[in-house]
Amino acid sequence: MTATLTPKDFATATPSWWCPGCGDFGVLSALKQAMAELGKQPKDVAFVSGIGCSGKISGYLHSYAFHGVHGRALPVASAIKLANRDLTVIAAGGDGDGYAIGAGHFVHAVRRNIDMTYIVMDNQTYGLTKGQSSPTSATGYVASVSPDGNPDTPLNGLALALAAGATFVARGFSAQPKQMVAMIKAAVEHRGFSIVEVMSPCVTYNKINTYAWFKENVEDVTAREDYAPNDRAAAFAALMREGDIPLGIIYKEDRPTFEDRTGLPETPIARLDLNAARERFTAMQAAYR
Amino acid sequence: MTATLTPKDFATATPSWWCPGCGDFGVLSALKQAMAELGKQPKDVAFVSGIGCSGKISGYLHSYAFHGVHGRALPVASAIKLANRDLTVIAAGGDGDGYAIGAGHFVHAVRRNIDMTYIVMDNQTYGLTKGQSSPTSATGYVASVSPDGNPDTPLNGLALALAAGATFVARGFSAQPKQMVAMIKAAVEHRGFSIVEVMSPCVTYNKINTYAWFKENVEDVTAREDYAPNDRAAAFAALMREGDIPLGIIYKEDRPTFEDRTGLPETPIARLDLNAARERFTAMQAAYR
Amino acid sequence: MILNSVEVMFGGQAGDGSLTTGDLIAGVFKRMGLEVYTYKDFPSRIRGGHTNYVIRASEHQNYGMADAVDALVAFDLEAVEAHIEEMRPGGFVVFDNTSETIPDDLRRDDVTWYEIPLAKIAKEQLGLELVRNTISLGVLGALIGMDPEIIRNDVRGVYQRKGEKVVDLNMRAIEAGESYVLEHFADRPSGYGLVAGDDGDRLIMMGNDAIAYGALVAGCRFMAGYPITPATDVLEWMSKQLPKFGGVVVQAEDELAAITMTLGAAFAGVRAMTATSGPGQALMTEAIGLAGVLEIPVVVIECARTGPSTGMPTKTEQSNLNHLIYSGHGEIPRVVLAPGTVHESFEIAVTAFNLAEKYQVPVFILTEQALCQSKATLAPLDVEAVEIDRGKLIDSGEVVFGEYKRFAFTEDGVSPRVIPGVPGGMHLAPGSEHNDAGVITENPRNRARMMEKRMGKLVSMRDDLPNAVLHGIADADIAIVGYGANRGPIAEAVQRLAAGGVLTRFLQLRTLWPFPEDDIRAFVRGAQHVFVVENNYTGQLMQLIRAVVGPLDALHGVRKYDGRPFRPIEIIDAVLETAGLTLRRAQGDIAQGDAAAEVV
Amino acid sequence: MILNSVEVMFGGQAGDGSLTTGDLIAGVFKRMGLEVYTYKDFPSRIRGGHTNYVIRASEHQNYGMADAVDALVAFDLEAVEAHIEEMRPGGFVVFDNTSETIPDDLRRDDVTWYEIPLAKIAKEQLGLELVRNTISLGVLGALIGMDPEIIRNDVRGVYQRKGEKVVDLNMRAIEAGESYVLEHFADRPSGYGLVAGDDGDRLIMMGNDAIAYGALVAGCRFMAGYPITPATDVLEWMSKQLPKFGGVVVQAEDELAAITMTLGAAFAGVRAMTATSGPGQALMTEAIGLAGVLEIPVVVIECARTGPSTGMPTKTEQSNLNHLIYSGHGEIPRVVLAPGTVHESFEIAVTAFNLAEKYQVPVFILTEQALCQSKATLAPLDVEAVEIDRGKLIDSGEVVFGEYKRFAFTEDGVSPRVIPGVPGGMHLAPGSEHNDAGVITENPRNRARMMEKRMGKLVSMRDDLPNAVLHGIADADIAIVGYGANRGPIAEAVQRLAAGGVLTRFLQLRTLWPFPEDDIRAFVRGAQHVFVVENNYTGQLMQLIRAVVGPLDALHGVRKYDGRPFRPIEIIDAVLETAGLTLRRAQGDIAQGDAAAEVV
Ligand SMILES: Cc1ncc(C[n+]2csc(CCOP(=O)(O)OP(=O)(O)O)c2C)c(N)n1
Ligand SMILES: Cc1ncc(C[n+]2csc(CCOP(=O)(O)OP(=O)(O)O)c2C)c(N)n1
Ligand code: SF4
Ligand code: SF4
Ligand SMILES: [Mg+2]
Ligand SMILES: [Mg+2]
Repeated sequence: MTATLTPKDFATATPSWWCPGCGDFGVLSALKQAMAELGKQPKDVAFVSGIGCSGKISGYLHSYAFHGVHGRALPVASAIKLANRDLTVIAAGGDGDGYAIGAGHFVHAVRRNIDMTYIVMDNQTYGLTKGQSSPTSATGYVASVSPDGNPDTPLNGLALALAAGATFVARGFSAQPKQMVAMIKAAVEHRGFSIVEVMSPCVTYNKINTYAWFKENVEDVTAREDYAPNDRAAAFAALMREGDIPLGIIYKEDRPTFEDRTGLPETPIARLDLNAARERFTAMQAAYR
Repeated sequence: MTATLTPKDFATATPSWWCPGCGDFGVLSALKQAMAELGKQPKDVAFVSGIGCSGKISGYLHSYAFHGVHGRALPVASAIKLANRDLTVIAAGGDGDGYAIGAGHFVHAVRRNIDMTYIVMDNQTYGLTKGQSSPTSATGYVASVSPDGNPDTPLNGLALALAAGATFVARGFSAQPKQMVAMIKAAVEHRGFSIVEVMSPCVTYNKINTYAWFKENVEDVTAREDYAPNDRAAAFAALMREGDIPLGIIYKEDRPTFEDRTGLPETPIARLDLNAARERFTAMQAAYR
Repeated sequence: MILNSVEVMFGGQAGDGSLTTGDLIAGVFKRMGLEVYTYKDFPSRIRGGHTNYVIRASEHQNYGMADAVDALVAFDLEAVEAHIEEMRPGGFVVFDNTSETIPDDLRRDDVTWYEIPLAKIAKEQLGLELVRNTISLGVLGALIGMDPEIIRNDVRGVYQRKGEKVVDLNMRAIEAGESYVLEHFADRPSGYGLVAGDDGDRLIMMGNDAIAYGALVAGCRFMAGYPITPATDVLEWMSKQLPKFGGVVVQAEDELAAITMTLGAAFAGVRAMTATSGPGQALMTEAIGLAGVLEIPVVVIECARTGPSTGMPTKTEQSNLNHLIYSGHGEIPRVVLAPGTVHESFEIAVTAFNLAEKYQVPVFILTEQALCQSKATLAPLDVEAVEIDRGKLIDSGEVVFGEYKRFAFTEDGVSPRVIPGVPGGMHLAPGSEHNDAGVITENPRNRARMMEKRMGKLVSMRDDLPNAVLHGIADADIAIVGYGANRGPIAEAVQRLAAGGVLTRFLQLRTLWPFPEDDIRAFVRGAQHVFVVENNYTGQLMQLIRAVVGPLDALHGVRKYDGRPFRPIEIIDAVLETAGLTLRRAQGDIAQGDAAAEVV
Repeated sequence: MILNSVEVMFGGQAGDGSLTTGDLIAGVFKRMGLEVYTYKDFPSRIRGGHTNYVIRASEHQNYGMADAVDALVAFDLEAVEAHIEEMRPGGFVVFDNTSETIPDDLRRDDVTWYEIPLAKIAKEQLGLELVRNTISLGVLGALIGMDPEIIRNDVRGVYQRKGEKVVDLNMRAIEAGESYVLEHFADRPSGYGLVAGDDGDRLIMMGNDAIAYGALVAGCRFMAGYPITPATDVLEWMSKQLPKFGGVVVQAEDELAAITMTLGAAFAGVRAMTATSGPGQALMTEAIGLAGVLEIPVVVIECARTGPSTGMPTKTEQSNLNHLIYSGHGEIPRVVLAPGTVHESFEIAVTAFNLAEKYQVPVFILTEQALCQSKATLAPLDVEAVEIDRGKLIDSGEVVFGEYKRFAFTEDGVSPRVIPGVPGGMHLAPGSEHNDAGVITENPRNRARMMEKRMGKLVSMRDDLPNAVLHGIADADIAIVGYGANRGPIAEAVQRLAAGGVLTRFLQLRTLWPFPEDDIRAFVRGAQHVFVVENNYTGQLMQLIRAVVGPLDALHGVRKYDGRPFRPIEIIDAVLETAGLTLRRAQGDIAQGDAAAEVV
């Protein structure tokens, strides 16, 4: 266990179910790389995913993996962290899973600020159900359920996170592994709820937001030397600016976590001796006499 | 029907179930006043509310009122508008109803931008269930379910709306009726989804955010002459600024509605003759021959 | 006069303090050595609206209301209008006539009327209208003979933290009430009396508190919940206690989060639960299926209220048994347990956690407003006797990766369960169908086998399920089946029917799923009449019984769906009428409410 | 050789175009005058993973698969491995041996093997590997005698919009396939033949399309939905069509929104529906209760798949009948209808909307993957015969405010229903219990009466519910009950058992709730054996039947829960085995799959 880890240590025997060229491959390998570089042990990693092509990722990371129901990865992951704070807890899922059916949990997981990481694999479509519009699809995006074009305004998940009080907000692109690895590492090391949105092209259904298109449109904000990722309003402005898609660590702040504010003991709850304190229990009955 | 209307025309015979002094009384009378001044006919108003003390408001406005399940006022109201675009559709509910269980629908109703109005009656607590913390309760707020103080960071619903692409965002205070009436009128007249958040004190459970407290902390942004409600980033900054609670129309923008983008016909769907187009139906079978 | 058996109803407007006074009365009765049961009937609003609080005292615990109200303390006319018909002939009414008077048509002449300007006295003599509650306490005490010392001690206990002035004010209020009775009604005895006995070593507890306490003792250290009447008590109780024992409570954003958080915590190895009521339970449906297929032990408390939809949120009903048993797409093993008393609420909470972990299934505890928000006196709860059985849990040491299979096929269908952190146990837990190692597969043979493995647990668990309790005479011709809050009124009806010469037997189900088919078959055998008593419209329990014994003519449904619990007489009458029987002793004698009450 | 009866299975990897080719084959069979049924078995992924498409052609419509596969077109070894056992002795396999070879243990010698380097030919002769599908079409055509002209016309039809080059390429592909057979297998006949007949005036349609089309014709003008397999087809179909008829479709953020939007639109007076599958249905539970108490007519389509939880999302099952009937807290009147054929899918969609509005209740249409995603040939659908009955809807004129009561107590429990915009009809529609005017009240008498009013509708609607269909011999000793996709295989089993000398009767239920108790009682009467055929583990339909007729020894469950639909022989065998019978004619003769097939 002391030997230094490599991405291989996080590989599973299960062959992936993704289409050749799917952006999700990039996310997976960056994640393995980051875990290895952080020296995490598979046994200490709890990895929770949603439902979707992206959601299948939990089957490909050697860890304690939980592939739950659509849109609920965050509550599951949040509770795992509270139940055993010694674990490194990561949740991952698609733009539909996280921003459509999961939008409510997303907002609340953000403001709860539990020490965990959430990776949104954004392909701007519902891949697994064959390419309908998702909350991040462009207005006018033509899909089976929006033959006349998606009538809605795309949702900016990271801006939403900022509004909900996020303490770590970053965006990557699955064709830029180095940056992704660095970002995921920073996110995991961040004390609190960290969100990393990764632009992860769906090569089968999304013919608009392709790798080529992204290469055209992404811009690394951290490159701009005038950019300081500690101003919420500025970060919001950067995210809202029409046109290019900012990449990098867009906002970061230190704030007490849910664990801090509830005074959660250092001993993981999962390690408590349930038979202790019997006499204290009995004593409690006095209140009912 | 041509006679000018008064708030009385929107009164119901049902006595209110609110506690004496509840902020919700102010919201109700402002709403009646606004409807009357706008010359709406009760028969043409669909009023949908959530569950909570606030949710009871639908029983007190003479109209076609729908008192549904907790957290779903917006989808119900959105569909009513699409089903009959001739109606004036208003949804109302509490901070728990709208920002906790209803948070996902809130975000999506905002980005869908259907022509309707949503009034959030914010008392920073769950009134009807006897005063637990709500998404807008201050961190540290002591309540039955958070005896050691609310560990979460309060949610800024209006900032969330801005991030989700809101086209009309305003905030009022139930002790300032004039401004509320003006705001509700502007909201209803806005073409698109308009949200009006009203600070509506719970005199029974919330001993922190009282009328007195609000009088201390609210500030009318529209008063500042340097404030222009057409800059999303500036509006976000104003809402996020620590300290005072901005009141007034904080942001406004004209953008095509869901109805525009889907080319929804002028004839309300509810008025269609279902027996028309029989031969067109038969012709469709050719595609299956 | 009637000794040691009285049902007091406190009636007024919500939020006027009658609940506090009701609790005080209950406490005094207990300290006088009597058995107490309380029932709250309040509206779904915070202030105003008719509310009433029933406190029943008797020599034996009946776990339910009597046939009728003996003493109505009415703070307004609405209370009289709403409940005058529920009064027992010979009972009495204390009425605050400060601002209202009793119209003749309501003035029943078979009850004694004590009209007292409570509010007036409170304002004029004591300077605070609110204390009329305490005055009424003095009045009631004087009328039925509640121990003046005990009253004063308890009142002091309640108001102490508010300072001596408040305590003193309330002392004078009691005084005022007592003396008013002496001065004005010396010649008008109430006909009821209490003989102070020994309180002994007893508790008085609410059903919800007993469940929460049981959960804590059973090792529950995580709870996620979303407030909803009548389940919020559990969330509140746990919020206060869990942190003291190293655990945590999360107030979730909704029930979808509450149940999935509960799954997450349980997956990580913590005994976890959530508590909700109908509407919230409906939202948890999908996740319960996930718990079933992932074989995660979770305990879900259902505090049932009146549906459908928002219905009558503060009223009682037994209308979601079907939901707990049948909801969800696909089939999973699940357990539904229903306590019938406060004591059983504690025991079943403990059992629920053991069953959940031993068989790795979701376990529902089904209770209802008339039980979970009702208080009752009971013997102390035996914490030492509680045993925690975590089943095939592997939370330490290590397992061999590759050999270890989380969903291994076994004799009893239960697979060894590792938790995150255990070396070698890494695996995928997928809501999709999977093989023994957790790998997703759609292979038909594996699928069939996995279904058999999971569902087989319903059979292997049989011997560990709470048994059904037989009340009454085992071989009586008349049989009654019921569960939950109806345990009280049915058992009382059985007792009183016997006293009246009609023998019956009553099977109180405590495990509702897997359905105790054998018990039902055996119990029904040879019965001339089988009455299925339940608080719903469609007869959900009846339907389950019919599937086991067939649609026998002997099966009769006794149902109530107006949001109110049964009173024993309703069951007695249903039995007698259907069976075409009359009581050997006249109804009046035994309609007394407490079978054990002596009639002097 | 076997004429006009063949079951072709196309097996390869998901996303390799075999679905298109399968559809083409189905079309050609139809145009040759044969009856067609198709079944898709694909994995829950987009590209890769074994998938197969079954196309069955016969002279009579069987609405299901045969006992075995006659012709397996295998694009890879995995397809052979997975299905070789399902092959009928005497059948044949077309195998692409470009890169793989058949191991001996798989090489059954009772089937004919045609090994062809399809991919190689495609790449080398035509320069595009993908066209191996079309080549295989030519191969299959030549082997079983599909009309070359029809093949070419249909292929042209499909590829036309892609331009002449593509069309031409595919023409040459067909050519290549045909000539390969001529050159290499002239001496090896497949043993199957088709005689081109008259297509006549028929359609070929998928179950989901028939439901969507029925809904449109029935006047549905609003749909809200959230994508989920296998229900997405309905959402997609409506998205294309509704806007053309003045309606609108909303892709909701989740199912909670989809169902509450549907309620909103219906409240406003529009015929509205949503469609989902198990997981989404679970999330709709709470809102269905609201529809019940508010008496709002909504139609909810359930396209069932394999549970629990994510289960096997693309496979079939009948495991959420219980959920549709029993889920939710509190009790509401609801209707569950289940079509058994594509034609019935259309009819029942129409009926559902009429029932929903006439009785102001939620109506579920229960279908399942093996029916809703299967195509079948059928006679044209009679649109003119469709009648729209909106019941007591008041959508024009005006009502007198104060007199009009939205929830008025009536004979049949149905109250006149105004929609927003109608003068005088203003009222509150609350999910809380209310009086006839919609005012919230917790009065016990009103409550009981309201429950009786709402639930009473289940009785008043009886005569309007789709009847159960009797198949087979009315007075046969052996009875079979089933519904949905099992209608096909059961009816075929009945036919073939008769041909074999064993008489049976089959009751196909189309209304599952309110449960047709009388029909069941009458049907079961006098039967020696009653087989209840269903695709689930616990026997949900069986449980319902037991509650009506009791747990008779004569009741036998025939169940399958591996995600795959029944094949007729499974039912035939179950019947014969349990009844201890054998067929007068040897099994082989009639196991032929199409009772009407001639055996030359
Ligand atoms: C409750 C529920 N509703 C719907 C579905 C069907 N479904 C599966 S994945 C998915 C969305 C996938 O989109 P996304 O989350 O963006 O993941 P992607 O496939 O694009 O990676 C949907 C709607 C489901 N499984 N459960
Ligand atoms: C699904 C569901 N969960 C919980 C409840 C219980 N409940 C009723 S109102 C309410 C919250 C009320 O808070 P808010 O929306 O802020 O309204 P307020 O009473 O403060 O005006 C809750 C949790 C419910 N009715 N339905
Ligand atoms: S469909 Fe799109 S998202 Fe899904 S695996 Fe294929 S490429 Fe990836
Ligand atoms: S509890 Fe609070 S919110 Fe509810 S009615 Fe009373 S004052 Fe208003
Ligand atoms: Mg996506
Ligand atoms: Mg509130």
